[in-house]
Order: sequence, then structure tokens, then C-alpha cells
Amino acid sequence: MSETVPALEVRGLVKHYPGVKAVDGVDLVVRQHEVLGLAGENGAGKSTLLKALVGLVSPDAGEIYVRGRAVKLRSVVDAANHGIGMVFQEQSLVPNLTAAENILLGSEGGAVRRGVYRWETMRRLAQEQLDKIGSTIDPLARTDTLTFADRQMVEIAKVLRIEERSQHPPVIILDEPTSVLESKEIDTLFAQIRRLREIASVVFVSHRLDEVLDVCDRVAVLRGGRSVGEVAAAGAVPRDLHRMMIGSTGSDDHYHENAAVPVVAEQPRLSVRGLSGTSFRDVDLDVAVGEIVAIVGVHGSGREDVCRALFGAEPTTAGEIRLDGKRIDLSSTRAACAAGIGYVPAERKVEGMVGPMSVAENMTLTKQKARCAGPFVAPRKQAGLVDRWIQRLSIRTPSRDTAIQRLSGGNQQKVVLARWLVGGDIGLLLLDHPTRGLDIGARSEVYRLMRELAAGGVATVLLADSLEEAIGMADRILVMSDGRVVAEVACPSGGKPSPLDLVKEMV
Amino acid sequence: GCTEEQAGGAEAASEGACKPSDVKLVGQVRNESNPYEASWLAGGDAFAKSVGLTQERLTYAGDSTKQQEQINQILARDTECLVMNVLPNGDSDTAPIVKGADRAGAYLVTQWNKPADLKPAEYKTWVSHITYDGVESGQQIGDALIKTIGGSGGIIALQGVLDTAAAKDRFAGLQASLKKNPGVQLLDQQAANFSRAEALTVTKTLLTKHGDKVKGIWAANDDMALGALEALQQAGLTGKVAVVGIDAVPDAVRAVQNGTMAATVSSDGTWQGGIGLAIGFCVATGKLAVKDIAPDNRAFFAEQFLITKDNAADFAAPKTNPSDFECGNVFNRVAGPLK
Amino acid sequence: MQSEVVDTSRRHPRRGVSFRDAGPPAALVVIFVLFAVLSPQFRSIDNVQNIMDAAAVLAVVTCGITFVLMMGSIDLSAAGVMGASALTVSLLVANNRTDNDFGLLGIAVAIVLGCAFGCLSGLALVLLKVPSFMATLGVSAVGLGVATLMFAGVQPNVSDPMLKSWAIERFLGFSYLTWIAAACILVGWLVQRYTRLGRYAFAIGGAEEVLLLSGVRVKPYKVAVFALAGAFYGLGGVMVTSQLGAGLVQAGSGYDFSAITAAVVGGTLLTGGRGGILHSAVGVLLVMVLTNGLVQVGVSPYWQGGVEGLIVVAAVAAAVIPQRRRNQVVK
Amino acid sequence: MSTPVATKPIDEPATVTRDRRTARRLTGFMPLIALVALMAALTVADPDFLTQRSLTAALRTAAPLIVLAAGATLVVLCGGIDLSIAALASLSTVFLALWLPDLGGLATPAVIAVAATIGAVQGLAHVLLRLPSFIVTLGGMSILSAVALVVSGAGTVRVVDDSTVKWLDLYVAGYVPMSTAMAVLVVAVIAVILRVTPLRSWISATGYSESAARLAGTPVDLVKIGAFCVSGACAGFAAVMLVSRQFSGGPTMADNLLLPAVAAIVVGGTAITGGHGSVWRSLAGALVVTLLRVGLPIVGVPSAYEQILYGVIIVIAVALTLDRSKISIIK
Ligand SMILES: Nc1ncnc2c1ncn2[C@@H]1O[C@H](COP(=O)(O)OP(=O)(O)OP(=O)(O)O)[C@@H](O)[C@H]1O
Ligand SMILES: Nc1ncnc2c1ncn2[C@@H]1O[C@H](COP(=O)(O)OP(=O)(O)OP(=O)(O)O)[C@@H](O)[C@H]1O
Ligand SMILES: O[C@@H]1[C@@H](O)[C@H](O)OC[C@H]1O
Ligand SMILES: [Mg+2]
Ligand SMILES: [Mg+2]
Repeated sequence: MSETVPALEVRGLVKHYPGVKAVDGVDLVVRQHEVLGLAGENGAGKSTLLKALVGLVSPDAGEIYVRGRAVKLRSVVDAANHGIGMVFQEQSLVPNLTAAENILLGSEGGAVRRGVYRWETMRRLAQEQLDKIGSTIDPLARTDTLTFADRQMVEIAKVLRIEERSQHPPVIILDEPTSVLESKEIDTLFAQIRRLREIASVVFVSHRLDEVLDVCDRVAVLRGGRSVGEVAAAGAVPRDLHRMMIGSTGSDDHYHENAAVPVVAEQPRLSVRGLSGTSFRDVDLDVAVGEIVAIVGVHGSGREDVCRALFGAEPTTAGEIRLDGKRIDLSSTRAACAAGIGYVPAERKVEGMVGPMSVAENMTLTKQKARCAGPFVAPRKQAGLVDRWIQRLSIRTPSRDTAIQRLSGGNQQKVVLARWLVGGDIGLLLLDHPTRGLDIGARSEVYRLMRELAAGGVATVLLADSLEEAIGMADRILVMSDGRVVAEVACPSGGKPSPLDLVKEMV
Repeated sequence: GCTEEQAGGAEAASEGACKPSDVKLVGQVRNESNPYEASWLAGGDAFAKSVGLTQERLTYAGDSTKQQEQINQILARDTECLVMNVLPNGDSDTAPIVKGADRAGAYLVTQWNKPADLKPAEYKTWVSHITYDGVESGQQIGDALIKTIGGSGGIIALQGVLDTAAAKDRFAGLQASLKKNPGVQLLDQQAANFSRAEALTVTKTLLTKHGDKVKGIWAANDDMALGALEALQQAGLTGKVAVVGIDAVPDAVRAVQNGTMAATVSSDGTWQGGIGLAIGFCVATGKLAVKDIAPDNRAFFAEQFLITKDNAADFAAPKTNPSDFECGNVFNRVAGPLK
Repeated sequence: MQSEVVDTSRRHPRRGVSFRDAGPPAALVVIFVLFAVLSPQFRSIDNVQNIMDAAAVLAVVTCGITFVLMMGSIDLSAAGVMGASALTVSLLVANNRTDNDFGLLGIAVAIVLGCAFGCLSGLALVLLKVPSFMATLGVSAVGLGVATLMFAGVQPNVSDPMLKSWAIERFLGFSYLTWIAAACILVGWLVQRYTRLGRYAFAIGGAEEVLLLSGVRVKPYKVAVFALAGAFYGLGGVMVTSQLGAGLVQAGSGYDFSAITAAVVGGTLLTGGRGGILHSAVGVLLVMVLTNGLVQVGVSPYWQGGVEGLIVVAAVAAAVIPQRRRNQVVK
Repeated sequence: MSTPVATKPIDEPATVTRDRRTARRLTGFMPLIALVALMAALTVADPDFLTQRSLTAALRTAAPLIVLAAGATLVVLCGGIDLSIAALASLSTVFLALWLPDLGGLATPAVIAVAATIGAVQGLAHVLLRLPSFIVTLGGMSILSAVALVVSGAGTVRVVDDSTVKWLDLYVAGYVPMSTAMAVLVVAVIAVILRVTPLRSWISATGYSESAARLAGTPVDLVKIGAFCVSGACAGFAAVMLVSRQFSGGPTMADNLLLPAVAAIVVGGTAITGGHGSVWRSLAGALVVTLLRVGLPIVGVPSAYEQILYGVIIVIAVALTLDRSKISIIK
């Protein structure tokens, strides 16, 4: 076979959903031994396109060629047999199986003979996969005992089984694999991707454009379900990509620092003293009116649990929480809501949204006043309000009555965020990775929103997606480690610390 | 406006005006999956055949609500010349059946269960209620049991479904029997719900609880007695503990015959299934007038016999014959009025 | 109707597996000791044998149901399937109604029939997409109907010496039925731990959609699990027939809910993905110890059901205390 | 666990045409279609079946089942199940029969209030102890049965003066049974309240995704307790209907209505896993189930075949009515 035949080629692929042209005639070429980046806004159609390549989405029109031959991909197995494998945007592991079983799921090979397990073989085969990516986890650990990042590594180990399965160089698709990883893990992953390039082709999706340019050879850009062009990674800068993605130039001031308002420190909104729980101890935390405080720390630092505890979703054993000087008892999420606290959880699919319910319902689940007249729902009031927020946050949805699970990840996140804003009565906002999975534009909008809220007096606790985000957005940064606050770093506009300063505090 | 009855529908024929061929016969029991009730339906079929009709067989799976539903539906159809022979699931189910039938003018015979203060004599088409004297049968087998174990020692009792009259009366009979025999001690009593399977486990447990002290087992029906027999066999005690029951189902009669069971009491399912239809048929066709039926025959205890080894052979085959169902003979087995 | 634990505390690696699993066995020990103190008869060897004998059928039925529950489905077909298999076996081995005397073959046929009914449930689930709750309820009704047809008004009494001996003969103090149950538990455990069927059943309960994404065709496994469960019920029906010496349509009545109770008391989740055969075995013992103990200590028959219900709820409550977390989903 | 995947692996065929939308709208009417089809089939089997009197009787019969199913539907929508409704209704008939002589007209509201309270207590136990509703209500079922047995002295409690409950057994204009009218009213009231208040979305959110609902500040616990409370109240009201037509109360009077009630809910197309469904669907489901229960034997299907047919038809009915567009994985 000639080296010039593309590993994978897509011509005129179309996939329409009711009211949405998710993919609208896309052409895409994945060459052999290259890392192809795929960029596009939330909802641009990236995941849909890629799912079509592994047989999960049946396209309405268009052809797919594998090494020059037209193929019909009807299932994941079909795709795997053609050497195409994918790590999905949402984690997809069976939580109650061992890591080894997950890695070999559906292609157990010698580990299962005539339906009977050979655990030792299974462990060994899984270990080989894990060794490839330098993961040190125990293959026989139950997957739900692993950290989020470890699980992501398990997924990557799993997709690499493709290498063993197909005689040809495989195509490995990674849909936003980095959005939940930390920098060290990302480095490991990138090393793998570079190793893979020697033996395979890789399609890589991320909203962190610098990452994309860093690891890819070439980047294809989608907009509104159509291919709008491609750039060679060498020499390109994120702005170039961004321009192609949205069709115009984005603002330079990503974090909207010019919109930051000076904090009046004498006006504490939240004041926490000696808060202890199962995974954190003696946490003191103050957030002033209009202030954004970021908490940084590695996995296991306990910062997520502090956040949940402040929302009444995690029990505490000691400590005092005051809101606007008044002591409050956060025994339930209801109590927290009533006190004017809002929370955006990190795990959107499970905790953030109710998938089968409509955008409107998801947005107004919390704030009764916003949609009711007395005890009754006022449909017009609700509709008006929801439409206003859909417009304001430019949420891409066919209508307010569309089930939220039909939206792209980024748009889902905006709906979840909007939930706390429709009432207009929020005093403290707890944001756990609010921009996870959002494209640059959406991020920028979320940041702008945060600034706007802060200017309006809302106090914010932010668990940022990256150190850069924490630094960019926060007025003050707390560093947590092992369940304790170990440092506090001022982070005023104009006097921002460098990521290195923070890392020093974290270790 | 609201009415007590639903509108429309057929008028009941005036008493006795039915041609024999116009009569519709309905027999209703709990299920077809136990020998006693299966024999009831067979008896009904046999009678219907003898008058050239067929019996509509209804079963309600021991489900009170389902029984009422079926009765309602039956009564919503043409009730002219309708004859029903019904086994109400429990005491509480009789009143609505009776009232429904009365309103619709259907001829009704009920058996086994009825509250004491609900009396056929107060209704026009509720021709008769037939039952066996549970106190008597409970006492008879109690006495037989005590005699078998020699007048002293411990016994255990297996009760039926606790909220039925049959279970309560029979147990009252046992207590009367125990009163006369102070030498016998009731070690334990447990509900096994007339069920063979439940009786098996309960008996096994009671055997380990009371050990050698158990000389006899009193069961409120034969199904439970047969379950107890299995338990004894599994404990290696066959023949060492006396067992009594009620109903005279074939297996029990056989067990009495070969001595593994001490006694049972005949309640004749085949006869019960036929007689209710026969009485209704006679009234519907005018061979019998309700007003002529002696008050004592409107609610009566039927004859029952204690079956022991001595007379078991006589009961090996059902004793029902066609002449029992002739209009002149339908009250032949009356043992006395309902107390 | 189910109880699902969404593990939101991903940050804490799982603390104390043993602690979490220890609830039901601990409850078993506590209840056993309590009855033993209250009643000398209860703690006699005879009674322990008796409890084991009484537990045999429930244990076999629970083995079957456990696999279904592990998938997150539910199975209410035991009553009907057991009735049909009881009638089948009683008419195929030496009996008073037919001239058959097929012995072991008759038993095998009854088990295969159970398996076939299980298959039906599974097919209704995967092909007609009827929730298992309803599919199995329907199959149960069909089973009872088939059993009633075979019953035909006359009780078939079993005279086959081998089948009857199962309930009577003892080996090392326990009846053959008890040993059969023990063998079922062992087989069930091996299937659960070492076969793809068992592990996939577990996985389907954990995250069925992931299996689909991984290209695993789950439908055959689902049908197979129901068929396996049906085979266990079939065997259960045979065992009841051996105990009662006769084929009863009602042979399985009550076993459906008791088996689910036993499995749940043992720590199997109704949403699937957790628990297993050994958990269920503990649950069965717990339920049987309770039933037996209440009779032994002389609780009035009027109250027994109520007290048992109360203790079961309390036992499950005690068992879940170690896993209780804020924002844990329980359905 | 923390990472289920919402991807529907097999997505709908590409042709988004009008007939797809009509098909979707049709699924909403499926319970009705099933009802009509069944009625037609019964009429073909026995032309006498389709008379006004016959239908009126069937409607009257269905009333308690409709009310029971409507109440329990709320619990199912929240993702739970209430297995205690039938036992609670039985207990309520006993209470009502015992209280009628002293309380007269007040007995009815008193019984409904007590039943509602008992329901709420179970809800409370479910929520506070974090026990699966299946277990709480299964335990509740045995406890309530025991109480009913003891309170009634294990027997029927006759109602001598039924003047205060008699109204429920009358016919409006001679054609519409009052009990049925009341049952429809109950359904309508529940439906309207759900529709015009946020309750509908709270209940759905709780049923679809409890943790998300809780983190959105939805009063999940209160909603669940409320659902159990309404379920209890409905059981109480069903009990009043039963007493009005049975002239007595009994400790096991309504026990056998449990499975038909659950069947009614599922046949109506409400998802047993929660979130999707409605009380209207349960109304249609209850009518289907009632027709099957009374219709088959009345048109002359023999008992054994009746059970087989019941099993088969009910599975087919569910296959027709379940709106699978809302549920991607069926357990
Ligand atoms: N199953 C579905 N049903 C209906 N619409 C869908 C479905 N899946 C995706 N869509 C729609 O198709 C469009 C493309 O979605 P897709 O998930 O491919 O976007 P994406 O580029 O991956 O976005 P993100 O960066 O947010 O992941 C979106 O508008 C989305 O709402
Ligand atoms: N070396 C091994 N040999 C055989 N089976 C193994 C081995 N290691 C793991 N397993 C399998 O992996 C499963 C996961 O183990 P783990 O003890 O974490 O969970 P579990 O006990 O099955 O689940 P739960 O704690 O919910 O009861 C085990 O049940 C077992 O079947
Ligand atoms: O065995 C019979 C039982 O089934 C019925 O309930 O009452 C009478 C008994 O003899
Ligand atoms: Mg995507
Ligand atoms: Mg374990």
C-alpha cells in the first residue's frame, strides 16, 4: 500500500438531528502517521463526526474511506476491525469492573477462553497496555476506586488495544481527553501521542488551542457542522485557529481583566472558620462581596469536598460558616439554595443536569420565583426568562423545549450555569470546573459572566480548570493540599503571580 | 341524580318461570389447582350434564377483589334464570355477592363463608347457605387425635388462614376438645395458611423446638396434614407422631387407610359443587319454591363424617350419586341449622 | 424502585471494602446470637440443621435471582416457573398419575423447562423491550397457567425413591437438598467470578451503555442470565417437589419476593452492579434464621410477619449505615 | 460511580419526517389504543360483552384500582416503588369499619388521613434511613398486614350502618358509577396539581436523576415523602370504596390488588425506573388490567388458559405502550 493513501477519509458526511444540522457535509482527511487536530466551537459537530467514524452515529449521507476503501461502519466492533478506536468525550468505563477488564472489554483475547476468565493473563495483558502509557495503577483495582485522571489513563490504555487488534496502522481518536487531566498527566499523554504517530494516526480534539497546536501536525476546523479549513500546526498561533472557528477575531482580553472590580475587603460575604469534614480539616476561608477566590490543589487536596460542604452536599464535623455575618447551618442543599448559594458541579452529566428534561426546565429547576406566580408555574414568564438567558449566554439549542441531553457539552454547561442566574438573587457562587469542556468563546463568555456577577456583588469560589485560569480570574488564590489550606497568594489585577509561584506552594 | 342501581338491563324472571334449557349455571371457586376445589367444579359439571346444561366455571385465584369483579360482571349480563353456586373467599365477601344477586334476581347458593348476622331467609333469591360445622369437625379430629396418642402428651396445631371462619371455628373445636382432656397439652400453634408447603417448614421447626414432646399434630385441613406428614418423614418420625386433618381429600383418605394419618373429616367437594347448582336449578325451574323451603334449610350444616382407619375404605371413592341432586333430595344431607 | 449509589466521593479512594461488605454478615451473627441466647432449642444442632434444610430451596432460587439483580433487572417469575417445573417433574418421575419413570431425565427436563421460561423473560426484555419487572410477571402467569393445565385436577404424588430421598437422606448431618443448594452456591460463585457471563452480568448492572460503546453485544448475555436464573428456579421447583412429595402448582408461591428480600438483605443492590452470590447466601441465612427464630422464641403467629418485616428493614438499615453519604442516591 | 455516558449508542434513523413526529405523538395514545383493541377482542370473543351494563360494571370494578395505581404512580415517577399500597388499603378497610359506628361521616377523612400519615412515615424512613423504597415498603407491607390482623381480631369487621360511605356505591344518572367518577376526579386533581405547579418538574428531575435534582436545590426529600404520602392517601381512599361495596372491612381485603396496580402503572407506559409517565396513563392502564381480569373468564376462557393469556397480553400491552424515546436503556 502506498504511503500517500490517507489512513482515513471522510467525504460529504451529513448528520442531521431534529432541528440541528450537527454535521453538514464535512470532508476530512487523516493521513498516515500524523496527528490531526480537530477544532471548533461547542456544538460545531466534532463529537458527532467522530462518532460516525466509530459506527456509533449512522450518517445521513457521505462516505468514509479507510486506507482508500469505502466502508460502512455499523458498530464499534466494525470500526475496531477496521482499526479505528476512540476515547469518548464522556468517560466510558464500567465502574464496578477491574481496570484490567475495562481495558480488555470487548476484546479479551487470550484472557477469556470459551467464556472462562484467566485472571492472570488478563492482568498481564492489561499491564502491558498500562505500561505503554507509564501508568502505575494496579490492573486489578476496581475502576471506581481510581481517581478521575487514572480512569482517563485507563481509557487511553483501552483504546491502545487497537494496536494489537489490527494488522494495519490504526486510527486512534481522542475526543477531549485532556479536559480532566492535570499538566503532568497531559505531558504523559502527549508523549504517548507522539509515540503513537510512529505506528498510527491520531485525531485529537481539545478546546485548549495551545495544546492542539503543540501536539498536532495539522488542525482541521469545523464551524456549524461544516469544514471551514485547515492549518499546519507549525507556526500557527491559537488566534489563527480561533478566528477560523468563530469567523471573526476574539477578544485579546481572555479573562476580561479590565472588567474586574476592586474588592472591598471589609465586606465579607462568606466567612468560614475551622471547617472540617471527611477529607479536609480546619479550613478557613473568606470571600468578600464581589471577590473571586480560586482554590488550587492537586487531586485529593479536598478542595472539591470543601466546595460541596459549602453547598450542604457533604457532611462536616466541625466549623462555622457565616454568610454576610450571619451564621448559617448548611445541613442540606435546600438550605444552601435558600441562603443564596449556587453550585455548579464538575460532573455535569450526572450531577449538573437532568438529561431527558428540557433546557427550560433545567434552567428553572431551582428558582421558583423566576418561573412561578405564587405556587403556580407561569409558563409565559418562564418562557420569556429562559429565552432571555438562552440569548444572553448564546446557548445553541433548537428551542427551550429541547431535552438538554441533545445539546453539546458546552451548551449544557451554560444552561447549568444559567440556572443560578435566572433568579437574580445569588450571593455566593461555588464553581467546580465551570469551563470544563467549553470552547474558547464559551469560556470567555463564562469569564465575562463571572466578572459581571462579581461586579454585581456576587462572591465566587472557583475551582479552576487550570492554573492559568485560576490566576486569570481570581483576586486571591488559596492552595490546598491534603485537606488543609497551606498557602494564600494574592492575585490582584496587575500583580498576578506566575504559575510557577503557585506550583511551588503546591508541593 | 344518583341511584342505587345502574340503569338499563334485564329484568329477572319471576320465580320458577324458567324453562330448564334457559337456565344458566355458574360455579365459582378459588382455583383449579387444588384437589378439593377441582372436585367441586367437577361435581358442578356432572350436575349440569345431568340436566343437559353446561356449567360456566369461574376461578378467582383466592383473590377477593377478583371474585367480586367477576360477580359484578356476571350480574351485569342477562340475569334472567341465572343460578350461581359460589364459594366466597372469606366472610367479608359474602355480603356484596348476596346483595348483588338479590338486586339482579339471580338465584344464589353460597358455601363455607358468611358472617353470622347475614341470613338467607332475609333475601328473596339467596336460596341457601351450606357449610360444615367447623367447631364440630375441629373437635372430632381433636378427639380422634387425643384418643390415638392415648389421652396424654403434647400436641401441636397448624392453623389455617387466620382471618377465615373455617380456621377459627376449627381451632375453637380443638380447644373444646382439649378442655375435656386436661392430660393433653397444646405445645404450640402456628399458622400455615392451609398450605402444604408452609405446613412442612413450620412443622419441621416445631419438631426441633419441642422435640420428643410432640405426640400429635392437629391440622386445620388435609393439605397441611400432608405437609406435616412429609416433615415427619424427613425427621424420621413417620408413624411415631399422630396426624389429623379435615377435608378427606383422596391422598388423606389413603393415608388414613394405611395408618399414616389418624383421622380426617369428610367435606365432600363433588357434592358441594353439584348441590348448590341443583338447589338453584330446582328453584329457577319452579320445582321448588323458596317460600316452601324450611327455614332450617336456608342455612345449614351439611352432614360430615369422621373418617378413621375403620371406615376409610367407604370414603375412598366420592359418595356422591345423581339422585342426591333430585329436587326432592337436595336437602338430604342437612345435619342441622346454622348455629 | 431501585437503589443506586452514585459515588460522588471519587476523591476518597474506596475506604474499607471489608467494612462495607461486613454489614449483612454482622447482622446475621447478631441475630443468631440473640436468638441463641433467648431460646435453648434454637441453638440446638437439630435446629441448625433444620434452618439449613429450610434454607435450601430459597438459596437456590436466590442464586438465580442474584444474577438478574446484578444486571439491574428484576425477576418476579420464580413462582410461575417453579410451579411449572414442579408439575413437570412430578409427572415425569415415578408418580401416581402417569406411567412415566424417567428419574434423572425427568428432573433434567424440568430444569430445562425453567431455563426456557427464563429465556422467554429475557427475550421479552431484549426484543420487545418490555421492562423485566413486567416481562417476568407475565412469564410467571404463563408458568402458573401451564402448571394448572398439567395439574388437571388430580394431585400428582411422587413415588420416585431418588427424588424423595433428596429431602430425607442426610450426608454429614445435612439433607441432600442442602448439599444441592451448597453446590449451586459454589457453581454460582464460580460463574460470577470466572466466566464472561457472570462478569458481564455484573458489568451490565454497572454501566450497560459502556458495554455497548465497547462493542459488546449485551442482548445475548441478558437472555442468558435470565435463562440461567430460570434453570435455578426449575431446580428449585424440583426441590420443593422432593420436599412435599407431590407436584403443587403453588410450589413457588412467595419465593419471588423472599428471594429478592434475601438478596437485598445480603447487600445486592436493586440497581445492579453490586453484590453477588456470597452476599445472597448470607441474606438467605439471615432471612431463614429470622423466620425460624421467631417461631422458636414463641412470637405470636399474628405478629410474626410484622416482626420479620421490621427486622429485615432494620437489618438493611444497619447494613447500609457504613455506606451512607450525603447526596447518595437511593431509590 | 461518576461517569455514566448519556450517548444513545443507536440513534434514530436519519429521516426526520412528519411520520416520525406523528409516531411519537401516537405513543402518548398507546394506552388508549391498547384499551380499545382489548375491548374489541373481548367483544369478538363474546358479543354480549359490549353492553352498556357490562361496561358500567367494568368501570365500577376498576375504580379502586385506578385510585391505588394513581397514587403509586407518583412514587414510581420519583424512581421508587410502593409495595405497601395494597396492605395499607386492607388495613384502612379495617380501620374504617371499626370507626364508622363512632365517627360516622368523619371516619372517611380520618381513615384517609391515617393512611396518608402511614405513607409519609414510610417515605420518611426511605429518605432518612437511606433504604431502598422496595425494602421499606416490603417491610411496611408485612408490618401493616400484621397490624390489620391484630386490630381486626383476624376477621371480617362488618359495617352495619353504611349510610356515610354508601354514596360511593351509587350511580350518577344511572350510568356512571360514583366510585369511578371519584377515581377519575382523583386522577384529574393529581394531574392538574402536577401540571400547574413546579411539582411535575421536581418529581421528574428526582426520578430521572436524583443527584442532579438535589444539587439543583430541588426539595428531593420532601418530594419523595410527599409522593409516599399521596400514595398512602390514595390507598386509604381506595379502601373507602372497597368498604362501600363490601359492607365490611377485612385484614386481607385489598392485598391482591398490589400486582394489578403495579401492572396498571407499567401498562400505562410509565417508566418503572422513574421520571417519565403520568397518572392519566395509569388510569388507562388500570382499565386495561381490569378488562383482562374480568373479561377473560367472563368470555369463557378456562382458568389455566386465562392465566397464560393474561401473561402474554400484559407483556404485549407494555411493549406497545412504553415510550422508549425517553429511556435509552431498559432494565
Ligand atoms: N443525539 C443527539 N440528538 C440531537 N442532537 C444532537 C445529538 N447529539 C448531538 N446533537 C447536536 O449536534 C450538534 C453537534 O454536537 P457535537 O456533540 O458533535 O458537538 P461538539 O463539536 O462535539 O461540541 P463540544 O465541543 O461541546 O463537545 C449540537 O448542536 C448538538 O446539540
Ligand atoms: N486475582 C483474581 N482472581 C480472580 N478474580 C479476581 C481477581 N482479582 C479480581 N477479581 C475479580 O474482580 C472483582 C472485583 O474485586 P473487588 O473485591 O474489588 O469487588 P467485589 O468484591 O466483586 O465487589 P463488591 O465489593 O461490590 O462486593 C472480584 O469480584 C473478582 O471477581
Ligand atoms: O381446605 C379448605 C380451604 O382451602 C378453605 O379455605 O376452607 C376450607 C378448607 O377445608
Ligand atoms: Mg464533543
Ligand atoms: Mg466484595
